[in-house]
Amino acid sequence: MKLRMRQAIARALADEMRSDPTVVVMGEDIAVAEGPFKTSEGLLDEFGPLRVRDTPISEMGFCGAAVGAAATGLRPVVEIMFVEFLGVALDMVVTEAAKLRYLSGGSYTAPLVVRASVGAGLGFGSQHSQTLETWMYACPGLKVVVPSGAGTAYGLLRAAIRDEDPVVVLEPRVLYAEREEVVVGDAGILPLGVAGLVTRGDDVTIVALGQTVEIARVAAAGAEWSADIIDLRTLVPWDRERVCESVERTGRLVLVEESPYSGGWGTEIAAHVAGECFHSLRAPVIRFTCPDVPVPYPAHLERRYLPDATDVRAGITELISTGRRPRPWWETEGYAS
Amino acid sequence: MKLRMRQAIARALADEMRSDPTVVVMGEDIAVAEGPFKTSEGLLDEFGPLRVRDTPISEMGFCGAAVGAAATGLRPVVEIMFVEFLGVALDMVVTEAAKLRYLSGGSYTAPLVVRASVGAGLGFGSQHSQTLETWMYACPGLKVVVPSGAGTAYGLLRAAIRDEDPVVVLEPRVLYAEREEVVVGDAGILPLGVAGLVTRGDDVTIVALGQTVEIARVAAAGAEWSADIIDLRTLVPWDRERVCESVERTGRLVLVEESPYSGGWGTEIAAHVAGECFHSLRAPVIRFTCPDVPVPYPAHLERRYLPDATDVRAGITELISTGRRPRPWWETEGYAS
Amino acid sequence: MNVSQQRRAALADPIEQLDRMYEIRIFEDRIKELFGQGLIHGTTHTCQGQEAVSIALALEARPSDHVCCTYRGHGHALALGMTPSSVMGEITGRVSGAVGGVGGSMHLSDRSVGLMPTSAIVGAGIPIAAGAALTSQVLGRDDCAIALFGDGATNIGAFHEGLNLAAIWRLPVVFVCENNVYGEYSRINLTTPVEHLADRAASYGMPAEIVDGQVVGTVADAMRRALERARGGDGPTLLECKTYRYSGHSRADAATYRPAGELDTWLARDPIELHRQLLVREGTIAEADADHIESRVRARIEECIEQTMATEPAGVAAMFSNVVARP
Amino acid sequence: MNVSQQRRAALADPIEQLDRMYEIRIFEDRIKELFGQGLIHGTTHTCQGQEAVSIALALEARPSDHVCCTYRGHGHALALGMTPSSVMGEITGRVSGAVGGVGGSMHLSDRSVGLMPTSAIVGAGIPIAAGAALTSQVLGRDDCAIALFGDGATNIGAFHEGLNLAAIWRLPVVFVCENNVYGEYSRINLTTPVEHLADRAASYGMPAEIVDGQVVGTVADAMRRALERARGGDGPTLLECKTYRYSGHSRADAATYRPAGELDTWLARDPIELHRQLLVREGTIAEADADHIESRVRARIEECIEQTMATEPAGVAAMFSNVVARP
Ligand SMILES: Cc1ncc(C[n+]2csc(CCOP(=O)(O)OP(=O)(O)O)c2C)c(N)n1
Ligand SMILES: Cc1ncc(C[n+]2csc(CCOP(=O)(O)OP(=O)(O)O)c2C)c(N)n1
Ligand SMILES: [Mg+2]
Ligand SMILES: [Mg+2]
Repeated sequence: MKLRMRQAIARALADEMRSDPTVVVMGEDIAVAEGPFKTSEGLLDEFGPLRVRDTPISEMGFCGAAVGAAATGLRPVVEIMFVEFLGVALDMVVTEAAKLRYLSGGSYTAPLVVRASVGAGLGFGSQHSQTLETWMYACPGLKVVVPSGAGTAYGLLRAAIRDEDPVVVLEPRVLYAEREEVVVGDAGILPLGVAGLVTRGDDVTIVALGQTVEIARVAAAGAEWSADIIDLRTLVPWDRERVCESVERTGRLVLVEESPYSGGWGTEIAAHVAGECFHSLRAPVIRFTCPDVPVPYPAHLERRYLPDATDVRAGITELISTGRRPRPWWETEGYAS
Repeated sequence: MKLRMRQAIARALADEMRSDPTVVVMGEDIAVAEGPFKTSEGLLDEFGPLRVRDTPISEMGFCGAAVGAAATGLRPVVEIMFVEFLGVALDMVVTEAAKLRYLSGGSYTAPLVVRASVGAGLGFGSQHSQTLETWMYACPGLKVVVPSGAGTAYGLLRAAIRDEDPVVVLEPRVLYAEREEVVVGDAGILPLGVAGLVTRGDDVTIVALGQTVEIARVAAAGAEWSADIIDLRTLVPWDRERVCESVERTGRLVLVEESPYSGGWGTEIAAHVAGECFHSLRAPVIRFTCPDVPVPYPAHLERRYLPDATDVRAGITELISTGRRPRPWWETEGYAS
Repeated sequence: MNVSQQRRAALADPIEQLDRMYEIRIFEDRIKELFGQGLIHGTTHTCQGQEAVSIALALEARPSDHVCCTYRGHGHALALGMTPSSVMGEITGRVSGAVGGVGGSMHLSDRSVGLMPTSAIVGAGIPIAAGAALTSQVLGRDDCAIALFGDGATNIGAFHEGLNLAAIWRLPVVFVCENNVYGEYSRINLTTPVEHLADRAASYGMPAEIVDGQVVGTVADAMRRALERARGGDGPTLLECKTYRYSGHSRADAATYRPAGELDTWLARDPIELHRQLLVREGTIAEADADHIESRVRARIEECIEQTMATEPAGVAAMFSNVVARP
Repeated sequence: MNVSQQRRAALADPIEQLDRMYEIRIFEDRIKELFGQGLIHGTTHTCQGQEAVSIALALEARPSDHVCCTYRGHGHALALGMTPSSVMGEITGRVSGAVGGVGGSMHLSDRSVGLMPTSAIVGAGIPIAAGAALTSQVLGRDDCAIALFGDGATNIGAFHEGLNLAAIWRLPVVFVCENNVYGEYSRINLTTPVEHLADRAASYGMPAEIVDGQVVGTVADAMRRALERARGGDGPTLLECKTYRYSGHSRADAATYRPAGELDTWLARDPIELHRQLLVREGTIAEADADHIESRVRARIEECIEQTMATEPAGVAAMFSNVVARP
């Protein structure tokens, strides 16, 4: 059926809550108000206040509660309205949940899901528009997934809830209202750690995530080159087999990221490929990212801030024809960053 | 003069406090007790309780206070005993301090320093032994430096305190007691963003940071190859010129990191070099890292967890002779990770 | 004195106070409309109904005091002295904006009147204000810091840590909680097990007052007492101003969750009406003057909107400015 | 019943209680010595002087209740039923350790008696315990959760958020603050502006008690009342147990910061002595029996040390186990 991403999320939560009475959801205004982004529509009515809970403004408190609940028999799904708010609760995710299994010899586990909205494009400004994937990087024990639309949002969230370990789901906020065909039911569940192949091609491997998958698609449509476009879906652990297999075929790796150039999520993929697939690489690895600045507020600057399909297409054409890495727009236009 | 790293840090704090009355230091047990790691020895006696402050156990509280103080005329240096504790205060560093200049059109700034001890090797266990550099990654506005001994600890800390923007100083805990010759006084100040060249060689560029600089040095000593060993010193923004210049000469890049393989700090350097210096690279980029597991507690396992000089030497020899990336020990020994 | 400082000084005149209350009310109403009409991008949080606290704040704080506000900061900004055009310029991403147009509605700042960068993170301003007070204590200045935050913010860790730190260090700071009954869509009683948030000061051995947030004079008196205590070296105070948010939480919120009649009860004690009646009763102004003031302000805001919409948007260069100090 | 559960059940016997108090005391003394002699790597935090709280906890909590403790957890672990060998095995990184030797002194856990993984992050266990209580509330179980934490932990945000959440949701949880006067090297009065931490419960409309933490029976009675309240659906309680930490904060700390005589004052009310005297006065045991118990325990601990030191260290495989579920 056709669903908006926010509806697909609500549906995934409902389907898991129906099949598993230990699944509970909590967060700020997710119950009575059905979520600031309407991602929990209908849940309170169907499952009641015991399992669908509005919390005080206490991210550390309810993320901590989720850890304790997960360790003792529930499968909590907490909503962090904007990923930045993990800045007041990160300890519970990275230092407690991710290490609970390890620090109990496996006798306790933390099957919890932290959902957080991420990204720019809606004019929320510097403190409400980042993606911050790297806060969850380098943290053995933790998984991170990023949907690219309603279908992956549904399938990955259901898999995340069923996972025996903590999973962070980073939901691109701009996609909540986007509609697409979704396979609901168990058939729609998508395995964690497995990337999706969006298009198949020969000249370049484009790895994208979340909101940038569409950018990659548009960039490749009708280009004079053809690309494997890989929707990474799971960032930790990412699908190394799929990406390496593709790069070995195409000889070129391009990343399209909604994160700053310095330290963005794509560095992990680029670094691994530069080591693992070095002998297959025919050209430098390029990353199309945002500039190294805080996210600006106005619509026209936000648009400039985000990676642009035209830039991506032109850059890849240049890469293939010259074998040289195209300079990012802020360098060619002379904006120090 | 010869100083232990902890003494060099105390000396750097004292020298800055002498030359600038707006410098204040605060943290848990840093005043009367002179710091859990004795990094503020003598400060309370010399500068008094107004400028040298013990705080309650409230990282969010005193990191926030540091932001407000920095914005209004002080240059606070806060101590985070173990970097993990930033997990309860990260918001103040990444979301407030790093964006204060941007969000005030430059009329307010946050010249504050956050010192945090990092790393494994002393048996503090999984929640007190990580390095967590990537929490500070992808954050325009924030700088991150990591000393590799008493000399760099002194020189970088003084520069960090003088910097007009927030700087996080990650101090490898195992080095606090290590002694080395230190140039004190203004001559000892080391510029941020400039890496140090430890040894000069032709076959490979080894980039190390903090506690791994010594590992690199030992690995290279008497090896059948010669290396440029670069002590990165500043992780954000790192010295791209120096590293790229070297790789263009040697054609090989090796990173020695105290962080997990997946998402460790070296991915940023490897990714940039794979794009920027691709045509100079003669061999795959290799990263000698820790395995993807939480830091284990016992001494013998901590030793195994950390990158090992013998592995590094053997790995580089293999890389140079075969042109192939050596497998990490946990793969060859069959430990899934 | 720059324009902001002049506007601040002018507040001493009761007529100017009423003018400024209308300014805030009409400004917020129009901003909300403009967003509603899709003429402004992004989100905004308006403060209709809470004008008395903003005016009292501006009356009692000195321009050299440090004020930490939130994403719901238009009213505080205007009261402290910022011009409607710099605030609206920021909300609309224009070069005329207070921070150059890259911040938006949630990020205002004007150092000349002590408005520190407003934060979009609930509670963040509380320890930050404590830190601004620390500067005064360390450097021996008599500036104070003032943090304004909402009822919902009293449930976040930063509130606890910030108040505790300020108390143990006896910092010259005043914590002003604008209890407007709701945190986003949640009524305070659903998230907070105590009726009076001022009671929480006891956990820090801190003096506190429950204040009628609808009356400028009452709020101002409480702030004066608290600021005197702070400047006198007697440490921080928590003020709970009971007030109400007429509008929804943000542009997206129609506030359908409010019990019937609640809004009307509060409208019956509208802070602007109360202040206007007082000035008339006192004979400071005549009814006619008051009407005149209101229409004068309305015209001013319309003009401001026109000018702002005609002002050029922030350029790409602004996006790359003020990230770090340029060598 | 496994060994831990048997040890837990055995506590019903007063003689066993005294035995276990000596066990904790002697275990901690010896651990400290072993670290001092460099025979153990890393750090440790011992709890000599706080034994009464641990024993009362084990007496009143059910094995099915969920207990969240801290890095200062050896005493709680032993009282709840864990064997000295599993605790010492963990502290020394042996295969016999409670979590396989990869956790160390700060990370103990035994699900069979309800000890959740102890946390090395101050305050973390407080909201985690609230979450464990949430499980009971949602699934309709009558298990309770109990969080133990120190005086210093009451200044961190997680304390505020955890207690507020538990109160507004009326969760079946008991918050036990062991006020041992110091947080690391700082005396509580230097970091906390209120004398009685129990007073902080008022911020959450939560009942609280100040408890003499030196007397097993007194602590047990308070815990029983709190647990009954929790199981009865009346929500959380905060208990402040006034006690004292004889040793320094950690192996590194000689505790030179303590005012002269303070330690002696507390030693005069040593919880083990008080319990021993009570049992003798009641005629439950004779002085001689008590002495015998003490030496019996001493021998047991020495044997435990010998065996532990002879046990093989955790292998490399342990480092790669339990990171995530294996498919
Ligand atoms: C740490 C954090 N959590 C959640 C939010 C989302 N949020 C923004 S405003 C708000 C409500 C705050 O309510 P209150 O403190 O009463 O202030 P008011 O909006 O009523 O002025 C929330 C939950 C946030 N900005 N920061
Ligand atoms: C968030 C955090 N901050 C600081 C520390 C370092 N630390 C460990 S124990 C401790 C003192 C805690 O004191 P208290 O709560 O009284 O417990 P006690 O050690 O006395 O049992 C501190 C500051 C920590 N582990 N976690
Ligand atoms: Mg409110
Ligand atoms: Mg204590």
